[in-house]
Amino acid sequence: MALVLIVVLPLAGWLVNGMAGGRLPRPLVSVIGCGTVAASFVASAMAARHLAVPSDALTATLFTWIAAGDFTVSAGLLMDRLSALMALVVTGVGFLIHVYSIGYMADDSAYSRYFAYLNLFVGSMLLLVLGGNLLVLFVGWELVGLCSYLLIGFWFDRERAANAGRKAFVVNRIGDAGFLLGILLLATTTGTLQFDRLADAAGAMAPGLLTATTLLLFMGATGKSAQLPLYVWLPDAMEGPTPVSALIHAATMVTAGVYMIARLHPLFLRADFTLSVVAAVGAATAFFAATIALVEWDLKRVLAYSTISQLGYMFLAMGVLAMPAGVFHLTMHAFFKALLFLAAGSVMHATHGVVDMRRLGGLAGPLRWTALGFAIGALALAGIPPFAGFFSKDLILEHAYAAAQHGGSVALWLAGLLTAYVTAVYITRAAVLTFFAPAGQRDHPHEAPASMGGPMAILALLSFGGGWVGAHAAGAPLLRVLDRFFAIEPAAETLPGAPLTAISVAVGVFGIITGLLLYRRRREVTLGALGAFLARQWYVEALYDAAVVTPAKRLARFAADVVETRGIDGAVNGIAGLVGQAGVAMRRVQTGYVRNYAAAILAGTILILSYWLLRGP
Amino acid sequence: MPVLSILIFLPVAAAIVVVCIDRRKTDALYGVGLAGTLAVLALSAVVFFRFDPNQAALQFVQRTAWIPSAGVSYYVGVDGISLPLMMLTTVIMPLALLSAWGSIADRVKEFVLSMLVLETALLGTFLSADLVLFYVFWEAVLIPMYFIIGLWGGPRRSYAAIKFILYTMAGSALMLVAIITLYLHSGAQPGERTFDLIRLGRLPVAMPLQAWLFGAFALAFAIKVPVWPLHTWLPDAHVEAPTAGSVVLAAVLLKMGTYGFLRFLLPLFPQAALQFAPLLSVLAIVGILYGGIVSWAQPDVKRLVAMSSVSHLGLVTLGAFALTVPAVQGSLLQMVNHGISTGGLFLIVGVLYDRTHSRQLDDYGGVAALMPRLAPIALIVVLSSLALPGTNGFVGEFLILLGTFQTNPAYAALASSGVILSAVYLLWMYQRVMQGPVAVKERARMTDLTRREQWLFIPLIALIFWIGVYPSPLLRRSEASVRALVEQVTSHQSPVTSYRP
Amino acid sequence: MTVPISAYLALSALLFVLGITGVLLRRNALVVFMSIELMLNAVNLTFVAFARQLLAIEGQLAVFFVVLVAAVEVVVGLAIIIAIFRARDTVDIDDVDLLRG
Amino acid sequence: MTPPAIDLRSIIPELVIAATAMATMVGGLFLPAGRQHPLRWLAALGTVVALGTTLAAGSSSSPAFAGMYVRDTLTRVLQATALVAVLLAQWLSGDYVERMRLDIGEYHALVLVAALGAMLMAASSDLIMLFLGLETLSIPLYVLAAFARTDPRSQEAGLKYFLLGAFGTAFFLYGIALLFGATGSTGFQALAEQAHAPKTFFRAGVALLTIGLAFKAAVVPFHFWAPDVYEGAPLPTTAYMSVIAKVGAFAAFVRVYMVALAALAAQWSTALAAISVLTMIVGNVAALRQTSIKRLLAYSSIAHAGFILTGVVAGSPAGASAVAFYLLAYTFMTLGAFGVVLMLHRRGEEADRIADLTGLAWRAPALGGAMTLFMVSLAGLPPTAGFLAKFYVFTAALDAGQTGVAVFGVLTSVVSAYYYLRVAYTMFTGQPSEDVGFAGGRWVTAALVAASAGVLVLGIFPSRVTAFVQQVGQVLR
Repeated sequence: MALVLIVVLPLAGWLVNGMAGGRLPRPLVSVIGCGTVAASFVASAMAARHLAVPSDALTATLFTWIAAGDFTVSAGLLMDRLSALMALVVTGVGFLIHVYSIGYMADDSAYSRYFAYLNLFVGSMLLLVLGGNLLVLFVGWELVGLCSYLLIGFWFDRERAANAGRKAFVVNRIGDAGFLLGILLLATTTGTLQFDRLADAAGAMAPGLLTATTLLLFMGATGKSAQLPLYVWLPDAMEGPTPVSALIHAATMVTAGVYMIARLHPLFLRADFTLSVVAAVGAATAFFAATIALVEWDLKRVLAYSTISQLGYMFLAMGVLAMPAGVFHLTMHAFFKALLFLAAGSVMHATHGVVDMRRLGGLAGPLRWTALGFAIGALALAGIPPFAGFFSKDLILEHAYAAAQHGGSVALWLAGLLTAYVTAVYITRAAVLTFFAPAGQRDHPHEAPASMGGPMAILALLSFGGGWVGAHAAGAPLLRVLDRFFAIEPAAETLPGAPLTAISVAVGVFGIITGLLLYRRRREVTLGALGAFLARQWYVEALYDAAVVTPAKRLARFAADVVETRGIDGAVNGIAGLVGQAGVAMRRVQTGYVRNYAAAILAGTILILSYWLLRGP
Repeated sequence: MPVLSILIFLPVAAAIVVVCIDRRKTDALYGVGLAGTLAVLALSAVVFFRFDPNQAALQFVQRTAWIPSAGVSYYVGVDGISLPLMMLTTVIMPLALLSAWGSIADRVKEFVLSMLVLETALLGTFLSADLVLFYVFWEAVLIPMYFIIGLWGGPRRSYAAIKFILYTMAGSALMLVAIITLYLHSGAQPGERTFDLIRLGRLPVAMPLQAWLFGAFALAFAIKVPVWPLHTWLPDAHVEAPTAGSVVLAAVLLKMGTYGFLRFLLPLFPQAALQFAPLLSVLAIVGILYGGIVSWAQPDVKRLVAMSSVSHLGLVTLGAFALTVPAVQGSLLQMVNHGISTGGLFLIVGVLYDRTHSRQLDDYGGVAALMPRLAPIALIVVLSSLALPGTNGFVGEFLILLGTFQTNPAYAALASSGVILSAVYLLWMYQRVMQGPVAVKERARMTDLTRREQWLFIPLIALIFWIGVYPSPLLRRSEASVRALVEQVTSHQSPVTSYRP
Repeated sequence: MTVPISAYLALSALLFVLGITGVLLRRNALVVFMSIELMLNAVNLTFVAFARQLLAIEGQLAVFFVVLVAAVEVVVGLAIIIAIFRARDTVDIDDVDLLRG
Repeated sequence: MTPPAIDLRSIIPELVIAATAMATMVGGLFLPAGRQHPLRWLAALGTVVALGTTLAAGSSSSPAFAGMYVRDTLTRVLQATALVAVLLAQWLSGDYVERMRLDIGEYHALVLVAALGAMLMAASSDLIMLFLGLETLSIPLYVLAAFARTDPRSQEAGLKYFLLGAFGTAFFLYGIALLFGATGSTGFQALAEQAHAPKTFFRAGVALLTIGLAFKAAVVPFHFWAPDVYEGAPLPTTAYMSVIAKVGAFAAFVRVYMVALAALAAQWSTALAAISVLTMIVGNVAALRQTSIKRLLAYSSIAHAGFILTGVVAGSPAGASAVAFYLLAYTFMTLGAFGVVLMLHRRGEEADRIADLTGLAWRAPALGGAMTLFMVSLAGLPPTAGFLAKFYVFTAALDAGQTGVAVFGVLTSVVSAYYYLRVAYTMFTGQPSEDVGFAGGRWVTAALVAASAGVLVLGIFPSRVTAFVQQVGQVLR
């Protein structure tokens, strides 16, 4: 029952704020919004305490959801250590961001709607992570997509926001179509979608089918987690309120793809080809997105590309069998990227919405604490010890290296390393341009209120120490739990751990130095032709426009204007017209002259007479 | 008690009361009409709850001779296949009437009469188990609908109405020939012959003939659905029909076609059905994709929703001809779902049209800001239509795809791309109407939903979530009948010998 | 000398065709009507010829009725034609074409 | 040679009609022009009595009057249909005749005589009898067509009908003569016997006989007179002859082809099937673009002749029953439709343009409803008499293996829906013209109510009528 409560509490908040929020006083809306998530966090924590042994799992089956023929799927929940971790991250970070939002959204007229959506998101995300079978997960998966749509387009009167929301939904749908087919394939071949029966079912599947299934499922992940080739929606998603970017488009929802692979690891672990695809896509995305972040001027979009890039790391981890590392990085990334976004939000709050880094600068003074928070987040992102990102990223790179040793491609490791360098450069650039470069704007910016500062402080703390505590101190509690959960044979004994760590730290430091050198004085660093190329996102959007969007629109227009009206309907009307013309012709035959009629009678007579005379019995 | 007969003819009884009311008392006219349809709804709810889910055969059967000399009987009954459609009809009709109350103010008496007669014809269509009785009701639907479109419709109503009726009549004309042929094959002597659906279902018909008869029935149903490329009457009818007409047309009338697939086409001509299932499936898939693409390019909201019906019903058709239990169950459920969600979409368009008198997307924009109560309702209905999990649409769509996947993964894969398209055009529509800067010319007229209008949507939204979250009551009731149907059809996988009387 | 039945039949057929030709070619309503009378009388000849050959009374009986009916038709027909003549001063049937289409 | 037995009791209905016709005619001579009202009552009374005796009298399959006359179920059903038509026509047209200042006595007398002709055709079992019936039917109709003596259109209708009718009669007669020559008798019995091995004369005779009947039934290509005559004739005449001529002609079709020439069915069914298909196509297609309601209904009657012929083509007992049922249904729906038009006038003239109907349903909702019902029935849509009628004929045709005819039948029915529904639709839409007025009355109302009831009862509760009509088929066995 506790499991149900975890999911239902935020949904109750959604219902209350959604239905009656407009009539409630704002403080009450805030209390309902934050309180339900907090309660859910507490419930998750209490439930998680029951999971003493790695194989422990709490389940709750509510009712039979869909039953038709031999296929049955129930509305059931499942909490094991993986989902418990996710639930805690979702509710924990979620709670902080809810609190942050009280301050951030204080002036918005649609305050209650905002909190309703946010609560709906938390509830849906919890459904996603706690779903007891793939279909319930899919429900959550789609519902968070909906929330993403709603919150990106929260200020729907802005055309750009509405467009961005729609784009997010549609691009995600493309991935989801694959996901759905994967589910169908799985359901058809194994007859079950229950997570607790998946391991057995996976063993019985033919390798080809398994590869197909996992590839299709991964297609869903590329949509939701903004990987190549479906990443395009996430940068635009920055049209939404910044806390939303922090919660949904950095900390939680976009990691759903990673979670899904972790959740279905019994399947993916048996599908080597899929894993190599996952790793390759992850590495490629990581590098690709990082390079774009290098030239992006919009602070939030820098962070968005950074998120895409970091998600790429996580998929790389999944692909090279470093699933514990991947989930660990997921958790750490949730902390520091949320922090970065909240800091960016604080900047926007202070500057009344300016995000163009060309117009920012010199904020380190007035926004001291924000700058500090951003710096911590940036260092964590750059992978500088002892910040959180260091531990997780380093672990991934180690595994990538190890995979190369075991017959994998060394390119994965190199890409990861290169990305680490680029990451350090762009985040340094962002920090410098925003906080240290000569000021572009003088409007007495002021520090955010406590409701915003508090959550940032907590996240800063986590970004600072979370990695060390989770992976190192006191027997690395978090990482150990994950290691046991995935029960993957450790391949680390051959790893030259220390040298690798040294290299990756060096790369990070080198990147920061590069960033400082490049951007400390000058604002405009174009990077020449390469810069232009990157600024156009490697022409990916242009390619999509030219190859998919425009032709599709043309096709639609052609189908509607030519095929439909002139072709199909034209044929229908044409037939009707012909019959009508025949009617006109027959009127003309009816001349009105008796002698013509008599002639017709005679003609008929001759015909009938000849019939009777010629066709004798 | 002949419950089903009372159910079928109760609207006509209400219509007789309506005839006696002074035509100027519009509220009384609507009131009686609404009361009549609500009474039907209550009665159908009784049937729904007393329906035995474990029984595949017809229940609440009533059977008497009607025209003995021609072998025609009055034979009605309800099973798991007709039950959902009966419920759909009885739920939609009061809503349709309610939607008109306030927007149709002239010639109210005739309008209410048409709607009531229409309901009787629709219920009769879904509950008949005698082919002639079925055909009578089937054709009887056309006349009231013709007038609803033709008299209370838009500027091109005359064209749309005549196109609607001629197109659908053209399809069903050959069905009549096929029905009679089937009857003539059911026995050597007039006395032995029958129009009884159940008995005809056991009648083996030799192959070339069976294929022809299949074709005749299929044509009638395919036009009604409408299956691509026989759909062009639909956008015109929808665009021109008044809101209530569009709602009934989309929600219920189109289901007559898909219902016909399940009720008549499959059991009567199983071998031909197996043989032609690929053809119909391919047409269905073309419809899914084509309908989606064309919807996207529509500047007219109603035309957009109408074309989306082509797409959605393609999916229903695909499910019907997948011939697996989940697919057929899903198909049946999706008929209900489409009724709810597309009915809802048309109600929304109607609410907007009442205020702006425009159906052009260009005349809208930013409505959400002006009508904050309508916006979330519209969103929920849109989401239901694009089959978001948690709403009714998903359950049906998933079952159809699952069942189709079991027999032909390629079909399922193609059909699931319709999932993408529906998001494209529906969200496009939602954005153009609801979002963006306020572009409506006369802001003052964009008052939010009235209490009456809210009551249009409350039942629909309740159903959207109810079926989305807990579809068992529906699925359980249809399971036995669907299973029997699928088994009956698939048992003919091998050819059987021809029938000699 | 007996004239063979075929001669009567041929003659009556010839008369009948002549009548048809008259109906088709003449424009005066009266002449058209007389052509029809010619056809009727051709039929009468056939009847009589057959009656004579078959020694059956029905032939003569038929002729009797045909003559009767023809007389009635004359009455009706002339009345109509005269009415038209009064109204239009012509009995050319090609001028009678108000009704068509 | 014994004189033929004269059994007057078997022809009581005919006698009643004949007597009534003479009484009204004579009455018309003596009563002054403004006071001929009682004649309507007289005519109606006579018709009702005749109808009652027709239904009450039993059937007998043995011919009377030296084999010229037979009073079997077919006779009774078709005579009843004819009398129903007469009754409705009387009620419908009475007011019109008075309004247009036509001669009431004469009018009713002519109507009754024509009915007598149709009744005799239905009862004939001899070619001479058939010929007499045909002429008794036709000649009054010629007069009725030209009944509006001063109206040039009515004159033209009369002339065309008369000339072409007489022309057709000549062929018909020639056919009788040849058949007589081939069989040595004019009785149907002899025809039936010879039909097994038809000589050339016989075959030619059958062919020519067909012309006369086809002309009367107005089937293609012998239909050209119908639209012109229907349009030109006064409305009551048009209404009446559209029905009564059909009853007579199809009675003859059933008698001659289905009964007498049953042995030749394989041959004539092909020929009639072709005519039937052609007629359905031409009638329905030509009606599409008409602007005059009379003309539209004329083409409609042509089309229906094609549908009815489908039943004949079947050549089976079921086909004969179907023809009988169709004629009854056709009577109700066609007379009903004409009745509605009859109630209207445009500044004292006939309101015969479809456009004249514009918006009238809102001035008289019941009239609009009735017209819709008739149009729906004519289009063959359920739940009306027209649907069941088509259902029966197509069933019979399909049972006889005439699939093509049935397919053309249903498809052309769809075409017909276009123009029928356009008429109904016109009544419900637009602003009614100021020029168009109503001239209702109790008689017309009664007729319309009766016709509507007939259309609905035959469509919804047909079992008693069908049971009766089904016996018609026994004539064929």
